[in-house]
Amino acid sequence: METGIAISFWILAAVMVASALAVVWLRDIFRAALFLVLCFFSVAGVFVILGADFLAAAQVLIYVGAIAVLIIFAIMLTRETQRGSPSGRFRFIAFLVGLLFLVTVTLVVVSTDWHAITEIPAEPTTSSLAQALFSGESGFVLPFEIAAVLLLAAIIGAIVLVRER
Amino acid sequence: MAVGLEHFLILSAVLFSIGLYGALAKRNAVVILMCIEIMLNAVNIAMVAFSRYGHLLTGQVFAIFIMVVAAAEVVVGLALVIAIYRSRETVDVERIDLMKW
Amino acid sequence: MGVLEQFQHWLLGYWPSWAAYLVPAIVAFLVLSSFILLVVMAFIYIERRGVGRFQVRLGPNRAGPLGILQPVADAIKVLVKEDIIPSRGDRRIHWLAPIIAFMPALAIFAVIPFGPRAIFTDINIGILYIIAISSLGVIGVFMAGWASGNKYSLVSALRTVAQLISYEIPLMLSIAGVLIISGSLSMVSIVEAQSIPFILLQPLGFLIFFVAATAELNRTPFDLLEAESEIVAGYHTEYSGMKFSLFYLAEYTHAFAISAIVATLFLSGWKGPFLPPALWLMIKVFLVFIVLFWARSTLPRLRVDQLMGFAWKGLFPLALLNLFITAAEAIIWPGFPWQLLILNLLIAALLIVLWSGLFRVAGERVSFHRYGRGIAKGMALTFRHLFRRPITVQYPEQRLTPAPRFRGNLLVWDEERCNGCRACARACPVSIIDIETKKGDKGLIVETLEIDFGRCLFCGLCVEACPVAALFMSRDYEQASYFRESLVVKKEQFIAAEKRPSAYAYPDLEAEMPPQTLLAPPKEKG
Amino acid sequence: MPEVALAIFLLPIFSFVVISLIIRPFLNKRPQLSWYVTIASIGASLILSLWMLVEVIKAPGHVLPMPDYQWLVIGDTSIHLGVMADSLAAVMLIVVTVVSLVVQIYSRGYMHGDPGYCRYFAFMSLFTGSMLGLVLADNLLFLFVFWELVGLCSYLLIGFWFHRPEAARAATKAFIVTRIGDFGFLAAILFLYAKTGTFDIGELQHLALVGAIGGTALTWAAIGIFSGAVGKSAQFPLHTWLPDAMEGPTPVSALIHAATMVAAGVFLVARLFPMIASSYEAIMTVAIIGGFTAIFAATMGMVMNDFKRILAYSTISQLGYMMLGLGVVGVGVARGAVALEVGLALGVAVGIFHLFNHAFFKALLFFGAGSASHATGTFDIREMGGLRKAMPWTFATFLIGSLSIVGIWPLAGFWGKEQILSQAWHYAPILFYLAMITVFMTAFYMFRLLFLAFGGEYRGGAHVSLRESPAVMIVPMVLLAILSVVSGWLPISEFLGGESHSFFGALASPMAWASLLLAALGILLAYAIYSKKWISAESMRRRFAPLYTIVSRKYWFDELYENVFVVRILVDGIFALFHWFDDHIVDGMVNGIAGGTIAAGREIRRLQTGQLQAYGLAIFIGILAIIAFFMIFG
Amino acid sequence: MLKTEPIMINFGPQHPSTHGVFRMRVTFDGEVIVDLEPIFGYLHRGIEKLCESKTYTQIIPYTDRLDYLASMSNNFAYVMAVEKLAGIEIPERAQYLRVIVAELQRIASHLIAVGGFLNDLGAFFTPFMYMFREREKILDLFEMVCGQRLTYNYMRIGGVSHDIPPEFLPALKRFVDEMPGYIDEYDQLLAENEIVLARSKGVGVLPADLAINASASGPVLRGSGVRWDIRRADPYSIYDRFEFEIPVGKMGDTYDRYWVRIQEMRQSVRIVRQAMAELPQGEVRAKVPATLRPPQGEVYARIESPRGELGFYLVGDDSPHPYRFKVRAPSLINLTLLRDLCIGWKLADAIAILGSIDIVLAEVDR
Repeated sequence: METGIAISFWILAAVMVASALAVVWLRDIFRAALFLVLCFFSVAGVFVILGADFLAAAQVLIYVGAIAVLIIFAIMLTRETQRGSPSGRFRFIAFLVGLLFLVTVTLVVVSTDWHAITEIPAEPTTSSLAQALFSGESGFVLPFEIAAVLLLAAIIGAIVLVRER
Repeated sequence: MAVGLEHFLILSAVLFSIGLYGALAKRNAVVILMCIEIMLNAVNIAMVAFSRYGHLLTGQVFAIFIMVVAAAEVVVGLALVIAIYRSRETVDVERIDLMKW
Repeated sequence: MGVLEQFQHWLLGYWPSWAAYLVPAIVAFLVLSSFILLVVMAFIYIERRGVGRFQVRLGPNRAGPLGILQPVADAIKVLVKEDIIPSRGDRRIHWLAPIIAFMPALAIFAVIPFGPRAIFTDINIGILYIIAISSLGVIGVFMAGWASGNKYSLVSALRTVAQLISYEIPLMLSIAGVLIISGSLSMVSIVEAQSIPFILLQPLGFLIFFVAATAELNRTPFDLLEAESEIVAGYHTEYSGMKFSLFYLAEYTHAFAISAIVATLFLSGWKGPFLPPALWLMIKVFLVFIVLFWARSTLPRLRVDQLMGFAWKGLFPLALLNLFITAAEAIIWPGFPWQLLILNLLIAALLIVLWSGLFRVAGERVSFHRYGRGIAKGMALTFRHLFRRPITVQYPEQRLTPAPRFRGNLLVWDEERCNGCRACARACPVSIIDIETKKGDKGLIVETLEIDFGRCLFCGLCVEACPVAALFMSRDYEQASYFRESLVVKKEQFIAAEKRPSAYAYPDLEAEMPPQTLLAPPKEKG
Repeated sequence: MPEVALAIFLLPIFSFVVISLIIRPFLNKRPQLSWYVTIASIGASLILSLWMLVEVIKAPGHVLPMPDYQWLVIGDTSIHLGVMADSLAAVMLIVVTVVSLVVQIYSRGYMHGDPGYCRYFAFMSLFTGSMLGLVLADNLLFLFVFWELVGLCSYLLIGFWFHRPEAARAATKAFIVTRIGDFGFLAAILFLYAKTGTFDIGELQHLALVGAIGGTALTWAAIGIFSGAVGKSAQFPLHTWLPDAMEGPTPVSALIHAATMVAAGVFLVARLFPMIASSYEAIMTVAIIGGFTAIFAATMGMVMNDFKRILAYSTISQLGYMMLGLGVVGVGVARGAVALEVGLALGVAVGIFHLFNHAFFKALLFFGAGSASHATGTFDIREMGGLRKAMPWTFATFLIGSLSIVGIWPLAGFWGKEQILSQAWHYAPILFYLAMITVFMTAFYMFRLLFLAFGGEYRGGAHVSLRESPAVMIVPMVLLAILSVVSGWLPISEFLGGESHSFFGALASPMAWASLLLAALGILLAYAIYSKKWISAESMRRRFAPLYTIVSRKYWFDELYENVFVVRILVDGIFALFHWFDDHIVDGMVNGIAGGTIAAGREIRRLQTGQLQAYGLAIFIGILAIIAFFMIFG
Repeated sequence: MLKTEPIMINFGPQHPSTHGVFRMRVTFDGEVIVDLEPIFGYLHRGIEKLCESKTYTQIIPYTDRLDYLASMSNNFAYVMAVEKLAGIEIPERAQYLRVIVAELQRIASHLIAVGGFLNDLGAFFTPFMYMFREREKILDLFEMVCGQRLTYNYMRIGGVSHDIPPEFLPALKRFVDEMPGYIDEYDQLLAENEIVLARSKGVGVLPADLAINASASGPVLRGSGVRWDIRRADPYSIYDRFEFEIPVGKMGDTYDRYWVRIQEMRQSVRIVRQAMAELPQGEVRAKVPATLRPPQGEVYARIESPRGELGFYLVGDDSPHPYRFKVRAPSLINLTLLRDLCIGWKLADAIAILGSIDIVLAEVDR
């Protein structure tokens, strides 16, 4: 079981990083969007490895089903006349900042010991997640409601913005 | 060798920095939004990794809320991009710079 | 614990762990996919025959006994066809699109329980997995629309995606209703929870799911995709050959998947009195599919904006209401006793009446104001037609005898009687008859007679004009040839032709002519 | 008895109220009513004063005990006001009421037909009321109120014909100059109140004598009070307003600028004499200023050509004499040459006695001037002449007045002046010599005026018909003439506590002879120059040209005050400074701040490039910096 | 602002949903039709010029090919015109036969029109197939009578070419008895079908005044509520003997036109039933000289064809060939309304409206 997880982790990680780079590197936006979908899929795969199956399904449903579609819609609606997505003036500085950020974070990660518990949590997460979300006192009911209101506001905002007068 | 918490954190860091580079370097607004999505996903991975290696479900709950916020953010972001495209016929971020002195 | 897991555990003992998991999985996958393909073939055949029968016609019966091999014939035809790749489009995405479109339909079967333990993998987020995967099809449609590079397929791809997305929401909400009752996401537990099939407990939920599912499949009232009257053939205009067949296959596999889901969610899956569970499932699946193409053959197509309006203003609110009602019932009667059945039916009827009252179509409130009775009557009529004898005949084998006076397409010339008077030539409106005569001993002898049947109107005026009844219309109607010249019939051919004159212009001949085969022969009594 | 005292000064004020609130607005068609009301009220006051005089004479020590009433209670301090009915007050009452009554009678003729008739008599009665109040007040604050009221009335009456710009300007000038003096007076009052906690004159005198108030403090208070007197009596530094005050109608000048108001200053010094005398420096300044003002004003009087201005300078000179009288006696007391009690009474007697006499003959002279201008239509003596024949009564009364002021023996002027001279001789010999020269000058300019106005031929425009003034003006002149002669003989000096002297004994002292000789010399010189013209005025003027120009330009004091003080120092100096300060410092600061922010804003906004990614970059660089910081410093 | 310029799409001659070779140049603004320009003429064969060189009898087959879905009424109108020009009286039996055949032809034509219209709404051929079944029965009858199923060439100047065979009447009787049942079936299938109503109710409304001004005729005119049927307004041949109503629509929208056609089928069955009952015996064809030479003059005869007022204008000049042969084609005139009806609607509606106007390109292009 261990080696299985390790192998699949490395594969998924490789795919994810490769697709992320593709999204950033490619000139043709539509292909970039497709690679983004691939990246979302590999993230869902990682969630499965981490035992968060409900989250994996939710990830596929929300990101691939909704957000990727939305992005593709946006690409279609704002059909770019000049080709694809050239990189702007801050290429080098941004690359530098990204690299620096990566180095610092890895340093931090490596240096602190996380005293992580390694054995695999067995039971499926759906019911326990629901418990966490909705149970009375310790639950996250209020944030849940606020998230709902946030979504409502976002939707109405978007409609008003995009509605043709 | 076995896959520890560090692996996931480093993976999410790599992903985050790629997204960061994209968001800061790219000129097309839609690609910027895509890169922001990648950054949010990176954070999600880290959250779920913490919940798995810390045996505490709050990580996943946070991941869900991050997803909600990400969705809302994309919706409004894209609405803005389309509205800008309609009025100024461009999504090149460098040419959308009216908010200056 | 599905059969597959048991097999894997058993195998663990012998092979290395990764092999023990991987090989059975692949084998099971192959078995499952081939089974699916077979069923899909059956679906295609049933649909074509069924629709034919609904339309009082025979339907394909040429290929193989009763036309069973028709889908195979189609497959072969499609495979043989040349596979066009549009130059302006994006080649790789064009190639990838059908696979992405086909993959989700196939992936759904991983969690469909064919029996209590006959399930590929019983993951506990079964139905959520299905919804997630089904929302993938959208990406495939986008890729197809985009990659084919032509304006119309892009616009229709956008329209189809809009339709898929707006119907995905009522689909999910109606499933939520079922989940509240079953209490778990896993498909197997849903089926076990169905002591009373959920179609009875959740009538409104079932209705919404079914209508949304037909929209997902792009069929009947919502088949805006290949609406001939609109943008040609939608996003797969540029596809041909193998890629088009993949799309076609994807559509039917998705139909099979949806009917399987309907069966498991609402018709209590494999449960049935005595037949083996898998058979029960397949029976229910076929039943659902029949209803699908039954609707397809009766209902006309909704316009794009009505379609969208129906989704957002019709199904979505109803699904929400259904969810609230089920939630309320879950709190008040946690055990879901069977009496709920009546209550739910009542509520469903009430809701449909109320909600359809809101609908208004240009002018007075017409559609649905009589809560869909019109559609039901239409469906009943087509159903009745199932039991009527098809009026089409197997042409080459069965031939219809034309009427005695039938004006066939070649003339019958009686050389003896003809006196070369050229009356027929004069009478012909398009003057295609040219006769040369030379003086013979007792009158004119027809030397050459050429009639250009390429331009003949078969009006029969020449026959009427012939004073000596030397010219007859013939009774056969199969004269066809590849070259125009061959249509010019010379004298010798007339003489040589096998004469089957018709009784046109000669009423007296009608008696001995064979009677006309009438579609509706007069009743014997008079 | 207290009601009588109050009534004396309330009656004229009541008449003012009646005139201004009832007659002026409603009965303006019959203005004479206001004259009758004024005459009635002042007449009543005169009778009551006389009755009070009799009471005071009978009262032991010439002081009537008077109750005081509570006026103001502010917090824990309460201010009581009452009336001092002593000999000094009684004498002053008599002077004021008599002269005022005579002036009102004279004014009826003078002001006949003037549109502001009621307004004139209202102000006159208000003035008389407040003058009487001033005299009777026993409380410094109460006195100061009447002091200001009197100043106000002088302003209103000088500027009576306010449509004439010179009158308006003269009124304001008078008001401001007296104000400067009053400022010192008020400061002194408050200073004294701060020191002693009371305003009552009696208590203050007692404390001053006992020495409760510190030496220098007392000196400063005394000088403050004296400055009020200098302002009001037009002494040396603040004298410029009186000659210009002649713009007002002549009866006003007669009453206010001859007899009463200007005398208020001398009365004040007399009233507070014990306190002032107890400080040597203060009394010395009084004496010096008095002596100097006398000779100073006299020199200017010699060169004036305007009838009333000559009389104005003569008034200043005579007031200088009174101050001198008070001053020298005070010096004697301060030096201890005289016993305290006797000295104090003597000083008051000397000063007030001359004031008493001066009031009558100066009013008379002004009446003469009034009737002369009434006839000739002008005040310029060079255009007069030969009025002797046309206006015999006016000439006669004027001659008596002149003789009296010059100090010829039996007349009133001689007695007062002689006492002052003898005291001056005793205590301040230098001032005595100045005084003697002033006697000569007084005689010279009075008779110059007499010969120029009444002697020789009429030099005015031909068309004016010279006629004697009407009876209503002549009768008061005759009355005053009589008083000018008789007032000297009254035992006022003894009544006030001074030395008594016999009628003929005075001639015995060589002092008297010297002054008489000098007076005769002055008259002879004037006779020579202006009547007989033996010496031509022109040649005299040429010979003493520089001296003449200095004096005729009134020592440039007016220019000094207007140009130097007002314009150069105040306007260009201090105010300019303020102006500069306001412009540059205060505004500077405000504008400076605004300008600074705008400049800063222009620079900083360059940071906002409008590029979203630039901002993103900045944020992340910041985050990296923070992380690095924590990494390094743990 | 980003101005979205309207796209112009060509619904070319070979588009599946246009009835024959007819092209529409449609300009869209988004979904809504802004302008529509019908282009026809692809099927122009110059029949009118051609017939000027033909004898009057030879012209009859050409009239079959004018409106090939209602050839009988074409013949009927032409033959009436010639008889009127030549002043020929035709026997009673021929009159009745002509009426029976014309009304059957009307039913057949309406069946095709309604079937096509529903197919355009996307009903996937099922109603189309049912209606074709009924049409086959009528074609069998015509085959019985004149030997052809489409181009009948049945009528002759002075009457009809043949008398009806003996088995014609029983078959006709069965058809006439069953037909109302089938029409009820169509109503059950379609009249209240919500989706049909949604697609056709209130779509492409043709106001009555516009219809009259555009001189529309037939079901298109009656759909807008104008009660104008030549059989009743200007009764030709023996139509005045039968009594039948003229169905009229209320709103003048696509649905009303469909409803009018269905009701007309019922009325035609009534007429055929009455004609069958009164069918007299006797001659079917008057004596007419072989080469007819109608006198000089002009004539205009019109009948109520399934698509509207079909008129023939003939100018005779004593010669066997007509000097001028002009056809007043109702489809062409109804087609001119297409543009006004479609503007403001969507593409799918335009197809439905075209179906409801029911044009036959052969008649339009001639």
